[in-house]
Amino acid sequence: MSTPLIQTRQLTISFGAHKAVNNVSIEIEKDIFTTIIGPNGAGKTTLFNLISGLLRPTGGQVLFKGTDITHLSPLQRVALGMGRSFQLTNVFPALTVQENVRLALQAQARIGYRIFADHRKFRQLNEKTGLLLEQVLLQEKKNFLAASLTHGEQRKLELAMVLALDPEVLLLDEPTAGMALEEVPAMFELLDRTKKVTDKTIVLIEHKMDLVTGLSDQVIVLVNGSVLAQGSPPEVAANPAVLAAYLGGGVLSEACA
Amino acid sequence: MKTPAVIKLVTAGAKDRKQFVAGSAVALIAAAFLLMLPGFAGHATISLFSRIFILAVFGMSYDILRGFTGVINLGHAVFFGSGTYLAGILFLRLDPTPGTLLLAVIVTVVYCSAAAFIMGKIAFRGGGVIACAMITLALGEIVRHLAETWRDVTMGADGLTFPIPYMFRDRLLFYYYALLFLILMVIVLRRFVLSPTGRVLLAIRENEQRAIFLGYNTTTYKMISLQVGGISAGLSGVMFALLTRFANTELLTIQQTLNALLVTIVGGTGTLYGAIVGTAFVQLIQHYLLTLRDVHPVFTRWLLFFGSIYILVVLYMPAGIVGAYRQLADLLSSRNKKKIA
Amino acid sequence: MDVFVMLLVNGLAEGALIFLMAAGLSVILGLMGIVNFSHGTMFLWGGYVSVWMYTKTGSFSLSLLLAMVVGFLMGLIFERFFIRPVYGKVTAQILITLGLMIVFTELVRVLWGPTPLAAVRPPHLAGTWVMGSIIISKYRVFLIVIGIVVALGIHALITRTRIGMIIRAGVQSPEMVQALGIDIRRYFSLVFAGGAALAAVGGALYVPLVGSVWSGMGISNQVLAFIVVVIGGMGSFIGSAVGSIFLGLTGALVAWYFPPAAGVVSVLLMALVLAFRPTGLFGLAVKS
Amino acid sequence: MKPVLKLENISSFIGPFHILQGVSLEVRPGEAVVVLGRNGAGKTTTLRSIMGLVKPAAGVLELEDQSLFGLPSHKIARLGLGYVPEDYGIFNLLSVEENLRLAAWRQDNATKERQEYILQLFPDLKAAYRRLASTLSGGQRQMLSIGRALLNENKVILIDEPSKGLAPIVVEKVCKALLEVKKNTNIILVEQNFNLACAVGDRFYILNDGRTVLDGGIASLAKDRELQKRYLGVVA
Repeated sequence: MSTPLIQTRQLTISFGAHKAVNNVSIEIEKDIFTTIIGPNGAGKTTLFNLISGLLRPTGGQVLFKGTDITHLSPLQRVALGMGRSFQLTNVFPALTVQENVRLALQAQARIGYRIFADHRKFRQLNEKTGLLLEQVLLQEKKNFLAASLTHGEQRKLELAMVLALDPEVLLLDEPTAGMALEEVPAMFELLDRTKKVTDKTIVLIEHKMDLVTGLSDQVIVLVNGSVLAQGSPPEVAANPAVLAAYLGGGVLSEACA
Repeated sequence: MKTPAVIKLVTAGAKDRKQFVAGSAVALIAAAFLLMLPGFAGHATISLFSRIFILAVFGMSYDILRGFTGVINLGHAVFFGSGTYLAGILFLRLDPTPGTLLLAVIVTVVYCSAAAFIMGKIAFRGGGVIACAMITLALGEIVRHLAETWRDVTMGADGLTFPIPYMFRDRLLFYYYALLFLILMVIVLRRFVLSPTGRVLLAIRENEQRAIFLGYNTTTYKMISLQVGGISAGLSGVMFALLTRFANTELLTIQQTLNALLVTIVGGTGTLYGAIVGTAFVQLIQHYLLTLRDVHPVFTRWLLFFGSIYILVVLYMPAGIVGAYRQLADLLSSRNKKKIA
Repeated sequence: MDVFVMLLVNGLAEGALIFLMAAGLSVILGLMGIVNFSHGTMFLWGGYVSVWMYTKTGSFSLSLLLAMVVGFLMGLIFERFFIRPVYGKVTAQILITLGLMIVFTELVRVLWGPTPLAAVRPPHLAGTWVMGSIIISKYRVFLIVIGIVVALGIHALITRTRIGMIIRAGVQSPEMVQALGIDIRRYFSLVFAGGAALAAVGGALYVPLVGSVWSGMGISNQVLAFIVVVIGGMGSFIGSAVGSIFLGLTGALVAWYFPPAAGVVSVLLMALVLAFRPTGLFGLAVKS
Repeated sequence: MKPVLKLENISSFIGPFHILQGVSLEVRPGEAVVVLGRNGAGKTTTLRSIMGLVKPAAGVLELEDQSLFGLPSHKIARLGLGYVPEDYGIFNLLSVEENLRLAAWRQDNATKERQEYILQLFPDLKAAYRRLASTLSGGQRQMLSIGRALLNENKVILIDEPSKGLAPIVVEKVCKALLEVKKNTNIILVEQNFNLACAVGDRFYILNDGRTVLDGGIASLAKDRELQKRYLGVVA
C-alpha cells in the first residue's frame, strides 16, 4: 500500500479542560475525495487548523506523504502543496475579485519578489485568472470589490483562490456555509467537476451529509473531537450511532420528547 | 459600511482609460506649472516648493509602509534624519564636492538598508500593529538619544551646519534638482507599488493571515517594504541636507515621523500621490501660520495647529484629500451612469 | 556591597516611577485594546502642574493631589471626546493619541515656556541617610514605598472590588460584560482616567528626582513605559510590575558600570526578550 | 396575543458584509421558539442583533412596547434580555461565584433567592463555587452561562447552540435545565441538535441566507422529514 497523502496519528489538542480534538488518527489517500462531517462543535475546523498548521497540537503527529510535518509553519505546509479555504469567508475585501485570484496565482508562479516589473505585464497570469473565474462562474464580477460580493459568491472566490494555488490537496472548510440553499447544488457541481478535471485530492468539511454523498469516496464522522465512524457514504449513513449523534442521542429523545 | 473609494481605485489600477487620461492631463498641467513657477515666483516661494518636493518623497516613503503595507512605523524619522546627518557629516569632514554627495548617497543607502533590516527584525516579531508601533517608537527614540549624546560628530542639540557642493548652492537650480528628484522617486515608487511585490503588500494590508495561506512569507515582504520605505526616506533626507545645509536632532524625533504620517493622512493613504498633495497642503499652511507670528505670538507654536488639524483629519476625513476627491468623483460618475440607465 | 545597595535603591526607585506609567498603559491596553500614545503627555502635565503648585503653595502633597486631579480629568476628556469615536479602529486610535500628544506637549510650551523649569525636593524628603559607607537618598526610598503602595493598591482593586471584577472580565470580553447589563464604557473611561492619573502622579514624583521639568520628558519616559509593556507582555499587570523593576535595575547597573550604553540598554533588553519570547515575559494574547 | 419580542425585517451588516437581509420572528408570552438553519444562515447574528452586539441597520426590533433598535447592549440587557452565547461567554479570570455576582445588577433578596435556585438547579456549580472558571469543563460552563442568564428577572433568554460540542449525557442535563427554565421565561433557542430543539421549542423559524424563510409549530416540523433533511443537516 502506498503511503497516504495526509495522515494524523493520535492527534490531540486541548484548550484548558476541553479536548477539542481527541486522539484522532485518520488517513487520506491520494485522489480520494474525503468528507469530514459532524455536528457543530465536533472539532472539524480545529482538525483542519491542526492539519494546515494554524494550531499546534498538544499531542500526536501530522504526516504529509509520510513525513512528519507537525512542527512546520502554515507557510511551509503551503509550500509542500496544501491549500486551504476558511469557514468564515477570508478574502482580501478591498481588492477586486480579479486581484484576489491573481494574487493566489502569483504566489503559485513565485514572482512575488520581482520588485520593478509591472504586475499587469504577466499576461499568462491574467489569462489564467480569467479561466479560473470562469470555472467558478464569477467572470462577470471580476472588477467588483471582494467585499461587495454576496456570501455565495465569496465562497466561490475562495475556491478559485485555493484552486489557483494548484495544491496537491485541497482542504475546504464548509465551502457552502452561509450560501443560500439554492446556490449549494451549483457549488457541489463545481467541486465535482474540479475533482474530475483536476485530479486533486479534496478534503471537505460539511455539516450536512446528504449533500455530499454523491461526491465523496470516503466519509469521516467526527463527534466530540473523536472519530465516530469512517467508511463509504452508504456505510456511514447506515450507522445508527451516526444518526443518533446528529439527532442528539436516543436517550435524550426519550427523556425529553 | 462602505469600503473607502481610495482603496477601490488604487487597486483597480489605471486600467480605466478615461481615468488614466484625466490623470495624465493633471500631471502634465502640474508639471508645466511647476516648471514655469520660478519665472514669476520669489525666492521664498521657490525654496518653499523645493522643500515641498523633498518632503513629499519622505511622505511617499511613509505611504509605502502605512498606506500599502498597513504597518505603522513610528521610528521612520531615523531614515530621514540619518540621511541628512550622514550627508552633512561627510560634507563637513571631506570636501563638499559632487563626489562626496555620491558617497553620501551610497552610505545613506547602505545605512538605511541595515537600519531597516534591524528595525524589521525586532518590530515584525509577532504582536501586530500595536507592538510594531511601540517598538519602532522606542527604536527611533534610541537613535535620537544616541545622536544627542554623540556630540563629537553630531554637535548634539546645537545642530550641525555644513557646506554643500557648489553646484547645489543656487536656489533656482536646486529647485529643478528637487523637482527632478520628486519625479524620479514618483516613477520608481509607482513602479514598485504596481509590481508583483507591491501587490503582495496590499494583500498583507488587507488580510495578512490569508496572504500567509497563499504561500507568501509576509514577514519577508514587510521587510522589503521597510527597505524601500527606509531607503527612499534616507534619500529625501540627503536632499533635505542640500536644501537646509543644517541638521539637528529635531530631524530624528517622533515629531518628524508624525510630519510624514500627517501628510499621508491629509493627502490620503494608499494613494502615493496623496503624500504630495498632503505635503503641499501642510507646508503651505505652516508657512502661512508662521507669517501670522506678528499678529499673535501663539502662532510661533504652530505645532498646536498642526496637531489639531491632524486630530480633526483622523476623526472626520479619514480618506484624506485625494480620497475625498475620489469618493466625490465616484459618486458623480455613478450618478451619471444611473441617469444613462 | 555598599555600591550594590546603592544601585539597588536607585534601580528600584527608577522602576517604581516607570511602573506608575506602565501599569496604566498595560491595563488600558489589556482592557480596551488601546495603546495610549498620549500617556506620556499626562506624565508631562503631572510634572508641570505639580511644579506650578509647589511654587505657589509650597505643599508637596497638594502638588501631587493637583497632578492626580489634572491627570484624571485629562484622561476623562481624552477618552470621551477622542478615543470613543474610534473604538475598535486600532490604527485610528494610535493616530489620535499621537495627535493629542503633539497638541498637549505644545500647550505646555505655550503655558510655561519652552525652557526647562527647576524643581526641588520637599525639605522633609530631601537629603540622605548615611549608614557607614552606604548613602541612601531619602527621596528614592520614598519613591520605592510609593511604588509598593500603588502596586498593592492596584492589585487589591483588581482582585477584591467589583470594578476589578469588571476589569478582569472585560479584558477577556468587553462585549459579554455589556451583554450582562453593565455599561462597560463607563469603566473604560474610569480605567483610562485612572491610568492617566497614575501617569500624572508619576510625572509629579519624577520631577523632584531629576531637579527640573521640561517639555521633552513625556516622550522619553513614555518610551521606557512602552518597553516595559513589551517586555512584560502586553496587557499583563504583573508583567508591567516585573518589567519595571527589571528595567529599573538594569538601567541603574549599566549606568554605573558602563555609562555609554545607558541610552540603549533598555532597547537591547527589549530586543533580547522579544528574540526569545515574542509575546513578552508574561504574554497575554492582545486583542485584534 | 401580543408578542413579547418582535423582529420585523431586521437587516444587519458585519463589516462590509450584509449578513441579515430580512429576519422576522416573534416570541409570544410563555413560548420557546427555535431558530434553525444551516451554518452561516445568520442565526447567531440574529441573536447578536437582538442584544445590540451587532447594530442592526434597518427593521423593527421591539421588546413589549419598547423599541430596542439602536440601544446600547447594556440597556437592552437591563430591559430584560439574557444572553447565553455560543462559546458560553464565561470569564476565565473570575471564579464561578464572581461570574454570578458580576451578572447580578441588583443585590436584593429576590436575586439571592434566584441564585439559590440556580445552584439547586445546577449542583455542579455549587461544588465548583469558589473555583476559577477556567478550570470548568464545557458542560459546567454551559450551566454557568445559563445560570447567569437566570439571575435577573429576564423576559426572554437567548441561547445559542447550547448542545454544541457537548457529550450526549451533558446535553441531556442541559435539556432538562432548559425545560425548567421554560416554565418561567421565554426562550429563543438556536439549535442544530434536532431532538433538543423539538423537546424545548414550541414553534420554529428557519433562516436561509440571512432571511426568515419558514415558520410553524414544532410538531409539524417533527413530522416533516423532507424539511428536516433540507434545512437541518439530519442524515437521511
